[in-house]
Amino acid sequence: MSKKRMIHAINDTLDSEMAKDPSIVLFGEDVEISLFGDTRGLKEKYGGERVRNMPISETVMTGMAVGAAAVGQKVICHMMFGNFMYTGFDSIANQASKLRYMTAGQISLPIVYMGVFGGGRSSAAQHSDAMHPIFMNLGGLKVVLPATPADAAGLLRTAIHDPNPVIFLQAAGRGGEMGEVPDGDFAIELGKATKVHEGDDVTLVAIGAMVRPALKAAQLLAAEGIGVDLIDPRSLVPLDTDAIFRSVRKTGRLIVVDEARDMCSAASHISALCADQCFEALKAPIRRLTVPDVAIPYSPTLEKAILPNEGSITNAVRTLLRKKSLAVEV
Amino acid sequence: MSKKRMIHAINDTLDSEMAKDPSIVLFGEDVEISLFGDTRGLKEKYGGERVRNMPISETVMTGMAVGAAAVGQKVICHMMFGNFMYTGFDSIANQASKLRYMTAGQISLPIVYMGVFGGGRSSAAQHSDAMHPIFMNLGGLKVVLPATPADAAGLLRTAIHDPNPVIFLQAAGRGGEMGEVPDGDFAIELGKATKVHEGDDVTLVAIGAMVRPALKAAQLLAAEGIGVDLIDPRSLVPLDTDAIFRSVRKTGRLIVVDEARDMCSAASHISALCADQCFEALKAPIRRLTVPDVAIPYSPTLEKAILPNEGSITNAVRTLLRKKSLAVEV
Amino acid sequence: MTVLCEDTNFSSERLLGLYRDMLRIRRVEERLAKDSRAGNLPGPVHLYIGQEAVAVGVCANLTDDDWITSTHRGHGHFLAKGGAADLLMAEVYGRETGICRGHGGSMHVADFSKGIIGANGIVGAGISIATGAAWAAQLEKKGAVSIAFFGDGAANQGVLAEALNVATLWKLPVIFVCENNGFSEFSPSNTVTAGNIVDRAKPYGTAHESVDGNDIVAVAQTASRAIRRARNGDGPTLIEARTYRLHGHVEGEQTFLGAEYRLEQEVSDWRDRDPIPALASRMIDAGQAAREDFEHIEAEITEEVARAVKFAEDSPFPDPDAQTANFMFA
Amino acid sequence: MTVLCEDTNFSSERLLGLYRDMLRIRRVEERLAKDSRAGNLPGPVHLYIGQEAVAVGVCANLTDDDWITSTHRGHGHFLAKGGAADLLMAEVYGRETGICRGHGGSMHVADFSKGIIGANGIVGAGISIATGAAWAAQLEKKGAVSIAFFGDGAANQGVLAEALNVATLWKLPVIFVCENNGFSEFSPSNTVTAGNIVDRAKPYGTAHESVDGNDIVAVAQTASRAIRRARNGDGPTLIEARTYRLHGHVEGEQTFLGAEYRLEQEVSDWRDRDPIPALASRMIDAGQAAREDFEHIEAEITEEVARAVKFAEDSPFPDPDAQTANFMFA
Ligand SMILES: Cc1ncc(C[n+]2csc(CCOP(=O)(O)OP(=O)(O)O)c2C)c(N)n1
Ligand SMILES: Cc1ncc(C[n+]2csc(CCOP(=O)(O)OP(=O)(O)O)c2C)c(N)n1
Ligand SMILES: [Mg+2]
Ligand SMILES: [Mg+2]
Repeated sequence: MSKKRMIHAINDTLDSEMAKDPSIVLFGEDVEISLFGDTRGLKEKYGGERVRNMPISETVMTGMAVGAAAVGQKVICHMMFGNFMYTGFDSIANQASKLRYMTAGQISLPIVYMGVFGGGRSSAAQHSDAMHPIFMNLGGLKVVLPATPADAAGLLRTAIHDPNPVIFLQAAGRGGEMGEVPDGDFAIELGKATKVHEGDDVTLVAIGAMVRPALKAAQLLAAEGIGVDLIDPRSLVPLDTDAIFRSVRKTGRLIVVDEARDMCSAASHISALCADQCFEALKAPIRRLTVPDVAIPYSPTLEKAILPNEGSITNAVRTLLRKKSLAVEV
Repeated sequence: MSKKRMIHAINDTLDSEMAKDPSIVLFGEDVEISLFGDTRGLKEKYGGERVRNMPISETVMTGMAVGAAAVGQKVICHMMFGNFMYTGFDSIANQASKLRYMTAGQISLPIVYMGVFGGGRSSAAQHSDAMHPIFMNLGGLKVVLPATPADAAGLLRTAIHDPNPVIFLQAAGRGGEMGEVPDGDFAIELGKATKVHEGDDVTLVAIGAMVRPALKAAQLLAAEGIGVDLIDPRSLVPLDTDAIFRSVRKTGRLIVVDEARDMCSAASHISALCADQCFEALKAPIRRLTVPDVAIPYSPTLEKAILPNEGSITNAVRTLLRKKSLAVEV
Repeated sequence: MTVLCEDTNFSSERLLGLYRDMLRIRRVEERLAKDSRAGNLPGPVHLYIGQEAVAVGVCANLTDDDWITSTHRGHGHFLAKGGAADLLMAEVYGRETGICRGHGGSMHVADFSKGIIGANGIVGAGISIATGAAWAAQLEKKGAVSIAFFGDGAANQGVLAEALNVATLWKLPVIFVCENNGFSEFSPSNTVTAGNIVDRAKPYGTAHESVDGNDIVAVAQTASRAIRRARNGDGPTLIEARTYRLHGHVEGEQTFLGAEYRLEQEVSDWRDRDPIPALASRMIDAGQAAREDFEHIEAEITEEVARAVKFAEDSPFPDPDAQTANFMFA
Repeated sequence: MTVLCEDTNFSSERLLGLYRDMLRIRRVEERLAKDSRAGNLPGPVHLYIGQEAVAVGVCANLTDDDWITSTHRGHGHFLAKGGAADLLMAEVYGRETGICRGHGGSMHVADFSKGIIGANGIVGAGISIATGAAWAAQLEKKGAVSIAFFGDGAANQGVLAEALNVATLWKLPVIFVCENNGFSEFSPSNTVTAGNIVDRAKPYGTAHESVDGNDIVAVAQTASRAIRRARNGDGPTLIEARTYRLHGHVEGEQTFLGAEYRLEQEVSDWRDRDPIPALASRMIDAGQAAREDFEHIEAEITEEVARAVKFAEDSPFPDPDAQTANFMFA
């Protein structure tokens, strides 16, 4: 175990995997000097053919990842901010997500599209989207959102060797966060949730950057005698529905905390799954804590107000549990 | 009233609006000759400056729509197939959906991005996506999916004059379908659902091309004594939650039929809304009939099998109603 | 009596081989045209008839270790690169025995075992994919090259500019082969394409050549020079091959287009320049072949096509129960 | 004693005006640099310091009826086009009184009343938006033009090629102004940009000029020619202005970048060519102004900036309760 920032956990993982597997290549804008630090030092170690700065050309970039992966490389395509995945969207949406299926499995496509996502730092509308629901809906893409340095390392290691395209989204607010990371080459299977806090009264499913405030809320509520079962799915595709259903069947109550805009969010989908599969266990309405359906504003007062946080999470839990009668709210 | 195909209803609406309002302009690839027929004859009437063929350049095209609309035109940007909206995605996702909000409402952006969507005609993976959930999640975009020629005409008329960007998706399988269309300039407000079939046992919400098989299913089930309340929301943003909630509170049962892939679909979101807001009225799990999370296959046997249809809808209703005990299914 | 071509690479035998390869494409597609008219094909087909010299001339310089990406008009590239006629035919018929087991269809035929990354329904998409495959080839240092076939319409996608820039900077072994057939769907090139496409290489300092795309020997020689440069590490080339499609953009277009978009005279002028009879006459004139040689080839191809059709017709449609989601993830 | 410029458009008075406009940008941004260091700014800022002659030289030819689109480095364009310093300052401070009421921030400052469509966080996005605005200008026939400012890095976005093609074909009144400051983020231009950017106009037959971007008179003259052509209906121009940013890519980069990416010598050479003192010396040498003229301007600007800062500091942060979703739809 050693304590490191998430960004360093990612850097170390890229380094150790590239050292072992010469078919891993990495490219993106300024990956050599590295804006965030996650790819720093790799060019010096693995050379300019395997670690390459791209021109600002997201359209060709995402497609090059498809081409290189289709013919045998393991490709890490660093998109910097998740919003720039929109700029290079075609090859993710029309190619990467479909090529294996269209060709009846002739190929695998080991690509990791990396990017930073989410709000919280006044990066404003075009650098702050939480775009995981869009990628979930495309089919054929795995979607991974680590919440801790250890998960970032373990999930990224798996993602790199996964034979399918993986969208790997690191929360903007989490890169600098410290956490214990196991030493050595530890990997975490995709599709395995973790139970972050144990409790019997309500299930909280929190995604990515939302795990930390959800945990704080759970701890606070524990002191009030409210037991929160807090689940971090860690990957949304594949999704550990077993873990979620088990918890909801135990508690009978579900709140999903998701930094995405509300409409067709991961929170919507997890709610829908439980409204279908856990119906008879439900004691209360299923709630979503998400972001309103607007662009992310710049000013800290505005941004803070639209992102779920410890306060809004504890409130939502208290409100749900206070409901004596299940009167309809509109 | 006159009977026409949906594609002609669209063509007539474009024609009558362009005749009245000189600020309406229309562009896209081959809109002059018109692949589908929906823009045919408009160049001859309104001239080559207002109706313009674009080069195959979706990236600049979607952004040109933003620029022209931001400075005062009402822009109809014909994207041909919805999948090509992915090709020009950046300006829809990072610009059109955000520009008004980012500038604190300095401008309106009257754009209609039109395209054909969905499967059913062996157009294969890259011409058959149902991408409305992606646009719903972006925020700042209205999303409209007419199911009949009359709705296509009435909703398009409203969409053209809406001061916001609207994604107008016409189901691939529906363009050639006949229906009665009121004469004259009739408009349908966005966000108003229609009740397509009345019943007390189960609510079906069906979207776009799914309305027709859902109606057939409802009629069949009526003969068996099962009352289906069938709702076509017509627009997904804004969504007529009132109509949906009212129905679900009446029937206590909900199935959402959506041609989108399942994860983070409109079906997910509508399910989630009802699991939250109609909880105490629910008598049964909320079900989704959607498309599996794969690319749309070419071969008719494969494609038919993954799209919801009359048979799968009636089955789903029967199964839901047969459930005496609400035993958990996994 | 002079030989047709002084280049000693072009023996009679080789030229007859090229003839055969062109004729195979022609006869397969004529059959598909007939099938399309008869309503035997599940989806749309875009035929390559008239352009055969480009695919065959370029692919004559390639091995199975080289890569190609193709377009919506992709049967010709598939066959020229060594794809099997029966597997193609079965795919376009939507059968289980098709090269993509019916999942891809006409616009997605791919055979990775032959270096065929595949046809593509997204105009311009193959450009970035081929560029990525070229990066992989460069990393593998086995002298493989990658070819992007695309149309004059596709040249207006910004991805071409991005690819020329990065491929030139990185000296990637990729050849961009633009098949300028005078039309971008239904738009004459000069209405949507400014300047000469071949000149688009110049600002990047990319090697470029323009060639008569109906002269198979000229195409093969031009491609050979470009491929030699690429294999030697001297970087990419843009080739513009001027040619013509003798059929429409898509089979059956006459039934739904309101107007003619090309002159009969133009079509018949180009029919006079049909690359297949042109090669035969030139060989006969040069004494490099006799009429019987061509009759012999015709007979062989007729049989091959008949076998392919029978193979396809006798094959079952894919069984959806066995297939759905099979190829979603590796 | 010779006048600085024989062009009679450049009276002393006008030149002093240009000086003042450049100095305003400089002093506002120096203040923002200080604020950034002090941690007073909510989000990142990309400063224009050193490039002022480009924005001011181009905008000197424009009225409020003309349109500009800008970049992440957009304060200079905003101020040069007539945006108010206090509204800019308040926006970057995230205040309610900012030009976008705190919703946009540094990367999204826009003032439609002044023809400023806005800064943009997506590299290259302004190119298509300006092209669309030019289409609107052409339709309105009032002689308005549209300017897209963008960087050398942005020139590698395919959208530039798409825009050059369509703007040339349609003879749109748009001027593409590439500010080549030698860096694409942290990458020296020659490592990511093949050839000369100005040459990228040639294949389309687009007018093009290259200019010393630190010579305000040269910039103004070059822009004037291009704008005249555009107003006359003679179509677009690509201008490449060679310049340098004297600050980093983003303020504070030293604290998180692992390495230096440019030479001290290079920075100091360019500091010697600072466009602001350069204009002053030239005017003094030519006897067109006296030192006191500049001191006077300095004093005025100092006061204007102080007022702007006070305005911003005294303004409240936006009240989230009053704002959320306010600007989602018109
Ligand atoms: C991104 C995208 N935009 C539009 C289309 C529709 N489309 C299919 S083929 C075609 C014309 C292509 O022209 P060109 O590249 O010259 O190829 P050709 O058909 O002439 O072989 C168009 C517009 C598409 N398939 N993909
Ligand atoms: C689509 C997109 N890709 C990447 C970025 C990250 N980014 C911001 S500025 C920048 C460099 C831009 O270089 P240039 O266009 O030369 O402008 P300059 O910063 O030199 O003014 C990059 C890569 C972005 N904002 N948008
Ligand atoms: Mg063509
Ligand atoms: Mg630059």
